[in-house]
Amino acid sequence: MKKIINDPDKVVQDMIKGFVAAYPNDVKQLPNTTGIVRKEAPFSNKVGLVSGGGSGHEPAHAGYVGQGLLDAAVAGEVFTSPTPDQLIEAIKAVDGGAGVFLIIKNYTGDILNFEMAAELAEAEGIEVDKVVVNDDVAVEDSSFTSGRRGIAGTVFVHKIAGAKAEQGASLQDVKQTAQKVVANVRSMGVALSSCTVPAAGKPSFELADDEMEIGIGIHGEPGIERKQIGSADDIAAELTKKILEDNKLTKNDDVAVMVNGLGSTPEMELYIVNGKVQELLAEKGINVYKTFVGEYMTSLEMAGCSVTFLKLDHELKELLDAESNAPAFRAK
Amino acid sequence: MKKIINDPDKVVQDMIKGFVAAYPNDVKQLPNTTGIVRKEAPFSNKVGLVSGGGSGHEPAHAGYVGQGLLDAAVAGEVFTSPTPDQLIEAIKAVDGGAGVFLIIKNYTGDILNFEMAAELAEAEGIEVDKVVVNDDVAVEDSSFTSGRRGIAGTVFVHKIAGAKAEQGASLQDVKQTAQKVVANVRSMGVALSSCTVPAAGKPSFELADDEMEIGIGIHGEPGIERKQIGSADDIAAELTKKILEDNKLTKNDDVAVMVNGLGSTPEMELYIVNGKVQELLAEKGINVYKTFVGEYMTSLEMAGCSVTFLKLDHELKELLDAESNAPAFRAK
Amino acid sequence: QVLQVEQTVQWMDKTNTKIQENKEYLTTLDQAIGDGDHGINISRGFQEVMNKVSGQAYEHVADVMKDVAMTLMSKVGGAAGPLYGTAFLKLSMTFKGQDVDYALFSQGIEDALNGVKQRGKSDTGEKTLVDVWSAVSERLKQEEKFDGSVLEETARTAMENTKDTLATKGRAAYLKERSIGHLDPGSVSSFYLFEAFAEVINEGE
Amino acid sequence: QVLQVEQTVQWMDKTNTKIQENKEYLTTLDQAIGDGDHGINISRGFQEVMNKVSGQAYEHVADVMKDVAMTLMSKVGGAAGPLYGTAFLKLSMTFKGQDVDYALFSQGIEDALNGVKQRGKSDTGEKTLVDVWSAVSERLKQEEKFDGSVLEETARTAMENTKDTLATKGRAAYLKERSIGHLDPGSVSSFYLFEAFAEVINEGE
Ligand SMILES: Nc1ncnc2c1ncn2[C@@H]1O[C@H](COP(=O)(O)OP(=O)(O)O)[C@@H](O)[C@H]1O
Ligand SMILES: Nc1ncnc2c1ncn2[C@@H]1O[C@H](COP(=O)(O)OP(=O)(O)O)[C@@H](O)[C@H]1O
Ligand SMILES: [Mg+2]
Ligand SMILES: [Mg+2]
Ligand SMILES: [Mg+2]
Ligand SMILES: [Mg+2]
Repeated sequence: MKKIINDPDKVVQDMIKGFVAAYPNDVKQLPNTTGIVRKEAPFSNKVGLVSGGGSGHEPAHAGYVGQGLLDAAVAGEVFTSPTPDQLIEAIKAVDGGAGVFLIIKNYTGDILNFEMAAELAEAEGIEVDKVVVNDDVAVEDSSFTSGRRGIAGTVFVHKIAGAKAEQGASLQDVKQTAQKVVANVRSMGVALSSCTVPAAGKPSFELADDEMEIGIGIHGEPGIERKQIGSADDIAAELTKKILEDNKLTKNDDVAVMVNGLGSTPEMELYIVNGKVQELLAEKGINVYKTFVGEYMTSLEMAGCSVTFLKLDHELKELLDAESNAPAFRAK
Repeated sequence: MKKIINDPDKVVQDMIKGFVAAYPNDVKQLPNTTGIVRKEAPFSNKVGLVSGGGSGHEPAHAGYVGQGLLDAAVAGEVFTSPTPDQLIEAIKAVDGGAGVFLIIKNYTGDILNFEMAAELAEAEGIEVDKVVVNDDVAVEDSSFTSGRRGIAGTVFVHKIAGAKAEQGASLQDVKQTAQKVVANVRSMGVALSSCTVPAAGKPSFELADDEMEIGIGIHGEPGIERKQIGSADDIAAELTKKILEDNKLTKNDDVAVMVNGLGSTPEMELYIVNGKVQELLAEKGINVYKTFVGEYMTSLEMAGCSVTFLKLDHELKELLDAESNAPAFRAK
Repeated sequence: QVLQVEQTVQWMDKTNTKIQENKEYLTTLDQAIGDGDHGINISRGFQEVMNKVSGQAYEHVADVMKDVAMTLMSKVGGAAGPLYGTAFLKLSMTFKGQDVDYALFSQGIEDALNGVKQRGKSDTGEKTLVDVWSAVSERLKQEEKFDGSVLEETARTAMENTKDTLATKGRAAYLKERSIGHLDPGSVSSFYLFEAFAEVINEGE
Repeated sequence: QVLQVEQTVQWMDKTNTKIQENKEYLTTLDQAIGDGDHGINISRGFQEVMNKVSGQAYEHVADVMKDVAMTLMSKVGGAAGPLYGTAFLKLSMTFKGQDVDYALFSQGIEDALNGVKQRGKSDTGEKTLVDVWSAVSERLKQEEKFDGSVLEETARTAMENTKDTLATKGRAAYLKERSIGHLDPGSVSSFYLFEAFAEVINEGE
C-alpha cells in the first residue's frame, strides 16, 4: 500500500483537519465530530441540507458544502457510513427553523445511521425529511433486496436540492425537487483497478492486467461482469447503452452528463470517454444541456470512471445553473 | 498499461474532441490543431493569453481556458511541447490588437517551440511577449544549465496574468504582473509511483514498494533523491522546508498555497498533506490568504503531490480573487 | 444459573479478543462480497467497548449491555453499527433491572433478533447476521438451560450455512448468484460473539 | 562525388527505418534521464517525413531538406522537433539550388550545427545531440571526400561518449551527476541519421 498518510486509523481525522485548514473562512468542523458545516450555518428559515457517507469518495462529501449546496457533510470512516451521534450534531447545527433535509445514498449502513439520527432529531423537535439516491443501473432495482446503490448521481442531487433550498423553498418542496432528480438520474461505472482501504492495507479486489469490472460500486463492490478491457469507445458505448435502456431517454430530451473519474484515471481519459458519450447522445437526438467531466465521486485510488445522465426539465436546468460556491462545485 | 483509451497514438486528438464536446458554448477547437480557444476570441483590445505544453497534465492546459484566464491553450503530444505551426494558429486566433502574451514552462522543448511561434507571429505583425515559469525548487537554478522546471506554480501565473489581461491591462503590464508571480512562486513535488506515457506503454520509471522520489518532475523526470516513503507529515515538512528555504518567506508574509495531486493520489491524502503544511506555515507566522487543494497540474496517473507557495502583495491578491470561469478554475 | 455482570464483561472481552485476532479475516470476507471494512469497523467498535466497560462498576447486566450498545452505535458505523447497536440496546431493555436467568436471556436474544430484523428490514435466510441470531434464538427457546457447546455449535452451523445462501440484503445482494460460495462477514462476527458467550458459560460451570 | 536527390531520399528512408526499429530503445533511453518520449516523437516525425518525401519529384537536394525540416518542425514537438527542424532548414538553405558536393555538404553540416547550437543555446560537451553533430562536422572538415566508414565511426564514438558526459542542457541536466552513465537519446537518434548517411554513401561507391 503506497499512500501519503500518517496513520491508517487516523486518515479521516487528518483529512478533516486539512480540509478545514484549507477553507477556514467558509467552513468549520463540528466539535468532536468529522462533520463539516458552513461557517455561517444555521441560516434562519432556510432548509438545512445534510449529506454524508463513508470517506474515500472525495471531493464527496465535504467538497460540496457551500453556498447553494450542502450546509453540512458528515464523513464516516473509509467506506463506512457516519454514526447517528455525529449526524445528529450536523442536523442540529444546520437547523434554521425550516427543517433539515438529508441526502442519503442507498446503502443499508447509510440508511440505518441516517434514519436513527432522524429519529433523534425528531425527538428533539427538529423537522427532518430525506431522499435516498439510487442511481446505479448496474444493480437491479428490486423490492426484495436493498435495491440500487447511490453513486455519482448524488452530486446532482446535492446541487439541485442545494439550489432549491437556497431559494428559500420549504422542506416539502426541497424534497419534491430532490425526488425528481432521483427519479431522473442514472449512472453506471467501470473499474480498471482496485482501491485500497488504508486500514485494510491491501487492495479490495484483484483485476488481471487485461481485465475490467463493469458496473463497479464506489466502495469496490463487485459489478455485473468482469471481462477483457475494451477501448474507451467500447466502454463509453456500453455504459451509455445500459443507462439509456434504463432511463428511457428519447429524442429531444435534455440531459446533464457527468463523466466522473473514480480516482486514478487521468482526466485525459475522462475526456476521451466523454467524446464518445456525446457522439452517441447526439446520434439519438438527445440534447446535452451541460456536461461535467472530472472527479466528483471517487473511490480512493481506483482506476475507472462512471457515466451519469440526468434528464432535465425547466426547473432542474435553472437549479443546476444556479450560483453555487463550494470547493468542488462552483457555478455562476 | 491499463488505460481507457482508443489508440495510444490518438489520445490527444480524442481528448481534444471530448473536451470541446464538454464545453461547446465556451470553447472551440482551432481547425486542424490541438488548440483550444475561447469561443468568442479574439477580444478586441484585450491582451490575448496563450499557454500550452505537452499533454498529460490535465486539467492543464485546456482546463484553464475561459473568462479571466487563458484565451487559448495548445496541447502537444503527451509530455511533448506543441509545435510552432500549432502555436501560431492560437496566437493569431486570440490577437485582438493589444498583443499576445505567452505563458511558457521552462523546458527546452517548450521554449524553442514557443519562441519559433513568436518569431512567426512577429513576422505577421502581431506583438508578442512572454514569461517563462520556473517554480520547481527541486532543480538548482543555474545559468549554466537550462535552469528550473516549471510545474504547478504555472496555474497561478495563468490565473493572475489572466485576471490582469481581463482588466484590460497592456501587454507590458500583463508581463510585469506575470513576472511578479514567477518571481514569487515556488513549488516542489514527490512521487510515489510512475506514470505511463500511452505510446510508450510502460512506466517511465520504477519505484520499489517502499520508495518515493523527492523532487519529481511532472514528466516523470527524476528528482533529487529516492528514499523510503515517509509519513504525510514528513513529506509535507520536507517539501515545505525546501520551498521556504528558497522563497525566503518570513513572518507576516501573505501566501497562497496549492497542494496539487499528480494524478492518482486521492484527494483525501492531499488534504492530509495540507493539514501539516498549514500547521508549519502557522508556526512560522506566515499568513495563508487562500488555499487550493486538488488536481491542477498532473502527470498522467502518477501518484504523488506537489506543494506550491506564492507570496502575495495587494495586487496579486486582488487578481487571484478576481472572477474567472474556466472548467478547472472558477472563482467569484 | 444467572448471568453475572462479571461474566458479561468477560463475554465482551472474549468477543473483542476473537474479533481483533480475526480482524483481517473479517475484512477479507467483506472484500469478497462487500466493501472490505467489516473487520476494521467491528474491531474498532469492540475495542472501544472494552475501553468503556472494563474496570467499570456495573450493578446490572443491562447496564453493561447499554454501554455496549451506545459504544457500538457511535463507533462502528456502516450497517453493522446500527444493527449490533440495536441488538445490544434490546438486550439492555429486556434485561433492565433484573437478574438474567436462562429464560430472560432467551427472551433478550429473541427481542434483539426482532430488533435487528426490523432495523435491517431483513429476515432469516438473506445471508446476514440475522441468520446466526435467529438460529441461536430458536435453539435457546428449545433448550431449558445454558449449554455452551450447543450454543457454539448452533451459531457455527448457521454461520457456515451462509456460505451457500444467496444474499438478498446488504452489500452482497448486489452480487446476486455470485454471492454464493462466500461466508457472510456479519454472520462470522456474530458467530464470534456467541462462541465467546459459550466459552464464558462453559467456564462458569 | 555529388549527393543525388535519390540518395537523399534514401538517406531519409534508411534513417526512418533505423528509428522505427529503435523506437522503443530511444524511448527507454529517454525514460532513464528524460521524459520518455524521444523514441515516440522522432519516430512519428520521420514517419511523416517519409509520407511527405517518398514518391515526390524533387529538383534539388535542398528541396528534400526543406520538406524534411518543415515536417520535423511541425510533427515532432519537444526539444528534438525544433532542433532537428533547424538543422535540416540550415542544410536546405546552404544547399539551396546547388549540387551538393563534398565541400558543400561539409559546409551544410557546419551551418546546421551552428543553427542547432544557437537554437538550443548549447555547445559541444553538454550531452546533447550537438555532440554528435559537432564531431561529424569536425571530421568532415578534416577529410576531403565522403567516406562512409569514417563518418559512421565518428558519429558512433561521439554518441557513445555522451554516456560518460555530465548533462548540462536538456532534461537530463536536472539529474546532474546522476546523468552520467546513460547515453543521450538525441545523440543516439542523430547517430542513426549519420549511420544511414554512411550506408547511402557506401552503397553509392
Ligand atoms: N439489512 C440487513 N439486515 C441485517 N444485517 C445486515 C443487513 N445488511 C447488512 N447486514 C450485515 O452487515 C454486515 C456488513 O457489515 P459492515 O461491513 O460493517 O457494513 P457495510 O456493509 O455498511 O460496510 C453484513 O455481512 C451483514 O451480516
Ligand atoms: N538545449 C539543447 N541543445 C541541443 N540539444 C538538446 C537541447 N536540449 C535537449 N536536446 C536534445 O534533445 C533530446 C531530447 O529530445 P526529446 O525527448 O524529443 O525532447 P524533450 O526533452 O522535450 O522531451 C536530448 O536527448 C538532447 O539530445
Ligand atoms: Mg462499509
Ligand atoms: Mg518531452
Ligand atoms: Mg462492509
Ligand atoms: Mg523527451
